[in-house]
Amino acid sequence: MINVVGIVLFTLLGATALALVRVRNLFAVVMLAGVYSLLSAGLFTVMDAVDVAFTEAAVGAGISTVLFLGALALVGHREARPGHRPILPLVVVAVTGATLVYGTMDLPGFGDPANPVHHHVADHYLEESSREIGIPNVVTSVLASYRGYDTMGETTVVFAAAVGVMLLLAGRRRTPAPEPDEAPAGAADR
Amino acid sequence: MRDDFIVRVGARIVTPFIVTFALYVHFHGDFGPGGGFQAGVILAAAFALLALVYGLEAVQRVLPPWFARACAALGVLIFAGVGVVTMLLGHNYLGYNALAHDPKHGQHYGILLVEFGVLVTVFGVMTMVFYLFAGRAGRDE
Amino acid sequence: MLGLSLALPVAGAVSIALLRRSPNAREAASLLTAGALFAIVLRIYASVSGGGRPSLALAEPIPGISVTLEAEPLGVLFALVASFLWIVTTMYSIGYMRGNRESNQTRYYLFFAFAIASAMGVAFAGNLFTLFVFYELLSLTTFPLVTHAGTAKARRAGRVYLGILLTTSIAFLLLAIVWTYAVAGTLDFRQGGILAGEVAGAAVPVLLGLYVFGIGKAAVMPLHRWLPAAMVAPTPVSALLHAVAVVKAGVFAVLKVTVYVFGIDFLAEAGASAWLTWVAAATIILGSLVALTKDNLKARLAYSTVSQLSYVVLGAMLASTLGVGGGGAHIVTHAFGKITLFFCAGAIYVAAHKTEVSQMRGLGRTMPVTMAAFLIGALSVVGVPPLAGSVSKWYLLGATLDSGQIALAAVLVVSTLLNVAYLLPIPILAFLSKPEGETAGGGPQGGTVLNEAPAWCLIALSFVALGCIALIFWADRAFQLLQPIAAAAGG
Amino acid sequence: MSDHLPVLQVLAPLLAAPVCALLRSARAAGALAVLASWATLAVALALLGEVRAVGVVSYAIGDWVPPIGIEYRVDMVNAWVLVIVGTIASVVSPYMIASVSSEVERRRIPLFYAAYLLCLTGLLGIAVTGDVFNVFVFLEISSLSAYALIAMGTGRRALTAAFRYLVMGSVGATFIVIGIGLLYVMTGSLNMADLAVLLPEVWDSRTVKVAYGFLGVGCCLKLALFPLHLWLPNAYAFAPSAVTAFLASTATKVAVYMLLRFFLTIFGAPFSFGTMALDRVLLPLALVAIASMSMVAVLQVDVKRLLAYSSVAQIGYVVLGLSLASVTGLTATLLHLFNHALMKGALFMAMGCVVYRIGSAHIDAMAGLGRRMPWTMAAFLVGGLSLVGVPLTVGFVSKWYLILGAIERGWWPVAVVVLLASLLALVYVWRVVETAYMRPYEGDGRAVEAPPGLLLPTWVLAAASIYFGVFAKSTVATAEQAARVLMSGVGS
Repeated sequence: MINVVGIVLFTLLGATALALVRVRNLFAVVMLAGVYSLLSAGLFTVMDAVDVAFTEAAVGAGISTVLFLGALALVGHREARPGHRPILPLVVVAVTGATLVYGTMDLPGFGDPANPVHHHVADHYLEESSREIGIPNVVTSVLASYRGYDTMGETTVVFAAAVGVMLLLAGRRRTPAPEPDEAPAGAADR
Repeated sequence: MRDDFIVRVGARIVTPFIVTFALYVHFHGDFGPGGGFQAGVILAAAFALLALVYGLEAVQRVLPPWFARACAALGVLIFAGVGVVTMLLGHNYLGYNALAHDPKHGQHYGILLVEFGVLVTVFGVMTMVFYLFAGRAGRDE
Repeated sequence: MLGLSLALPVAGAVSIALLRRSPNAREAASLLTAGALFAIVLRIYASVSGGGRPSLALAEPIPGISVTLEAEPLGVLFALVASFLWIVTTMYSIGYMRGNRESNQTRYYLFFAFAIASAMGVAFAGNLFTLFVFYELLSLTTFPLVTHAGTAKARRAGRVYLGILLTTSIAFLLLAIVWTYAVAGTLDFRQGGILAGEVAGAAVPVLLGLYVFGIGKAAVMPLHRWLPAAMVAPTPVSALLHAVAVVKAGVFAVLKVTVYVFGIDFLAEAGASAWLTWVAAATIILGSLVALTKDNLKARLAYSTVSQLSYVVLGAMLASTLGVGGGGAHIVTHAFGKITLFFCAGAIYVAAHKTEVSQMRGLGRTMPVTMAAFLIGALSVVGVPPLAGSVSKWYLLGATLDSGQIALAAVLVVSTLLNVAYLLPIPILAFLSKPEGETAGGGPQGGTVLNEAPAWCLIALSFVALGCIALIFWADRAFQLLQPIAAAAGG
Repeated sequence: MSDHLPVLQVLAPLLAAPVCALLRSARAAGALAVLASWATLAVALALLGEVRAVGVVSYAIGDWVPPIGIEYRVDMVNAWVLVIVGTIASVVSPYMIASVSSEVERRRIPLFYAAYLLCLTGLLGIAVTGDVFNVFVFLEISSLSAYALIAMGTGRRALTAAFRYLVMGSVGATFIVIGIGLLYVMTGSLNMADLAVLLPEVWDSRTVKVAYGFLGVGCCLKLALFPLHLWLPNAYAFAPSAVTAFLASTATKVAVYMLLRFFLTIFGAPFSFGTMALDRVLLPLALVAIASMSMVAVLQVDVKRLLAYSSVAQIGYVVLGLSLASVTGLTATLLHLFNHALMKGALFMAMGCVVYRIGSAHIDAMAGLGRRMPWTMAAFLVGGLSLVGVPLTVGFVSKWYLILGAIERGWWPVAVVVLLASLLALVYVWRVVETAYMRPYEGDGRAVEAPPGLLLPTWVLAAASIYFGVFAKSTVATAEQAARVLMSGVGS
């Protein structure tokens, strides 16, 4: 049963990804991206990674879509046709994909209890978490305590992103005077 | 959208629930899926919804941009600050056991505090970024 | 002492920079430093000729490889020549630079002093690395001098100058040094060399070739182009390049590498230098032939230098006591001969603004002192006894015969004839033919006005001309000084 | 507090960054940035001292014993990298105060410092950690802030350059995280030392080899190894001067460190040079990078771009040292990380002085600056000579070990390529030097000596690139020890 759901979700995911690449209307792209996130969230749920699914849904399908729409309001709805044929990127993507597939062939089977991921440190987390930390959700105890420092790093990543956006957008007011964008671009850049 | 009665009322009704849900997600993180990150996003989404419906100015009167910016920075400081406190208490960085006599309590406080830091930052950042995009769009058109 | 020999010119340079507002004080400082430096080098000479080997470690940039100064006979000889000729060249410069109203005189004296400091470093280098460091510094500090004029032509010449010197030194010399270090584990100059037993077979001639061509300052063909190009420089700079420091540093480095890195015995055994003797021989002949075709006096002298330098290289490559001694002596004698010629060329330019050989008819009447000095210098370079040049040439000739290389001896003889052909016509033209513009049949015009160069120039050039004569008494001394190094090597 | 040195290393800039973002005053933010940078250097030096004294320093964050928790683990290698980053940060940050005021809008300056501090945090975090996922987290911090910093350059092209860097950088980061993920799947561990123990058991699996490839490509994108360098020239050319100087001297260096860590500590030299033939893969790339990028640099008319291409070529030297697969080669690599940071920092900062005064880095604009801005151009000359590898400069020292390493392996052509490329360096440096010193000044009198706030930091690096060229004993000794640690696998 789970396999069937998984296969359906994956198929939809693939179709959405292809559509994302093909569609030129950015509005549709944003919507499709939201769909993509939602589908991934579904997949994560199927894989029993509810925390990840939750985050994906909230961020990927939720706030990102709003922000994308905000950006669309600035840049318009249609993507300009790329000036060149994307042969090289296609080759790169194909090679990368093939390599990944090749690499996964030696992967331990999904959900196999003998996997290294389920032992080593994971054993410790599962067995000792309630004693050492005392909260039922092991995911939280890993994220906030065992590997809390990573979470702090991620918080800083989010903050860094905000600093970047603020630097770029804050206060760069457009003057009604003739745009210096096109005309002396070269001269201004020197 | 501002003039649409149904949307206005709808938003008004939904918002408290969203905020409550966010808080639930935050505090329930110890037991089920969720935590500061998701809560921050949901909280920010509440304000985004309000801004879409009632206009940016109205929301910014309640939640000024400088406040969002301050939140973004303060959250990081809260998180990192917890680590500094544990260090000052003689433990290693982020060694929550230092926060209380009973290690379990210490861990609990620590997790609560740092998750709060995450919430504050994520909420501040998301709101701030939304403000910036929305604000610019408003100016351009 | 050794440290002082480096510090003094640098201090001189600093005081020159500080005194830039007052030309007189600046030049006085320059002269004073030069004099003091010579005194110091004399004391080092005294200590070395007494068998001492003073040394001084300055720094150790890379573990196992240090910047170390050490005085040994060959180096002292070079230092003596360079520091003595610095005094004379400074005197000459004062006359020349003022007489020509050159701009940027402070920069000129400043870098001149730096160049001398570098030359001292080359002379007293205690190991290959130190030699390399100061060799490169010498290239860099002489660059502003070569391009002194600042014109497009000077810039081009500067590019050739620095281009060839740095290219060869980085591409060949540095490679050779690293190679040496990789096989020998040291870069120290040692009596008898450090490479014996460490390399063998075809690697030896290749490595030696890297050294000889890597030391571009020795101007072995086909890497000689920088020397004629650098002729755009003011004449005292040419003197510095040709006689005092630069090319001499080159051939000196070749000698040092031969003696202290390979060791004469090792080289002779390996027969690694045979092919290079022929390169040197070719340079000797070709340089002279090209000199014959040049009408521009300085260009002719430049090619003469190219040819003469290879005498020293030839001496080194013969890998015998006599060869090395003769090469060392030739550094000294050629320095005096060539500096005389250059001083004269400069004096002619300052006083009469003539640069071409064909313009010098009858110049002996208006500039008798200069042309007399030129004659002496020319004879010395040709090697006419009893002038200084004859001594070193004699040793070199002996060395070729000693090693049974009749053909090489023939090269030296032919070259001497060529020297005569391209040098002697100039004084002959100056003294025996009539000045331009004078009608062939016209009698003596009574008052031929003397038109000599500024006094400073005259003093300097007479001084070195006399040196060419006096040196005959000293040349043997130089050879004696060099005996121990070659002798200890068992040659 | 000395027990906490490893974490303090990151904490100083990390705490200062949000504070900067809260501040309104540009001056206060600048002062804080400088203080944090200096604190960074102080901690880095203390750490280096401690590593020298006691060997590996390990710090368990959150009191969780590794591999349960995240470990900070400092040995000779990263202590060295931390000192490099700290040195550059503490020199560039005062320079930033003087230069940024002319390039960035005043209201944005506190945020600018926040971004700078975040970038510093990220770089230090990558270098200090002993946990592979933590590497990725801090890589993100440094990358995001670096994109923003580059976009702050004047002119629209800074934006496109930053965007391009963002795309390529994100691809690189994704590759790295895929690699990390695969390693985790195969071993169940994220701790580097732990991984080094666990990996030999699964060396034969395709997954590990693919992980190796992904990590390698990801790192090479970040360190701009030819032909993955395309983002770099424009990013360096259009970023604000201080940012260019900072990133050119630190970001690629840390990426190289990351590569060394992944390949030599986690996978180990036997696997890298044996099974994966890393040396044979990297050698041609390094040689082509050195030769072709030096040639491209010769053709540039914008001096900042020229220096940027030269940086790509210099990265070739660094990678070449690695591909020599010997202690000598790695010594050269590690030395060059430091030495190149010094000289390229000095060069970019000197160019920053020029841009500050005349608003252009075009080579024709340099005419006559040798007289108009003597100190600036003298610093450029020093840095340039070092780039060429003239003896008694730092450039010579690293080149020496590189050539020695090549000869030790009997790779003569490699030695020759290195030497010939130095000549190309001579050509492109000398073009600028000659223009500055030999051509007359033609400008409108704006070109006067740069203010001391810019000049002093520039000269600190210029002087350092001579000092450590003359007294290279300590740097060589440190680099050599670090190289031994790398060759022997996990430091002990």
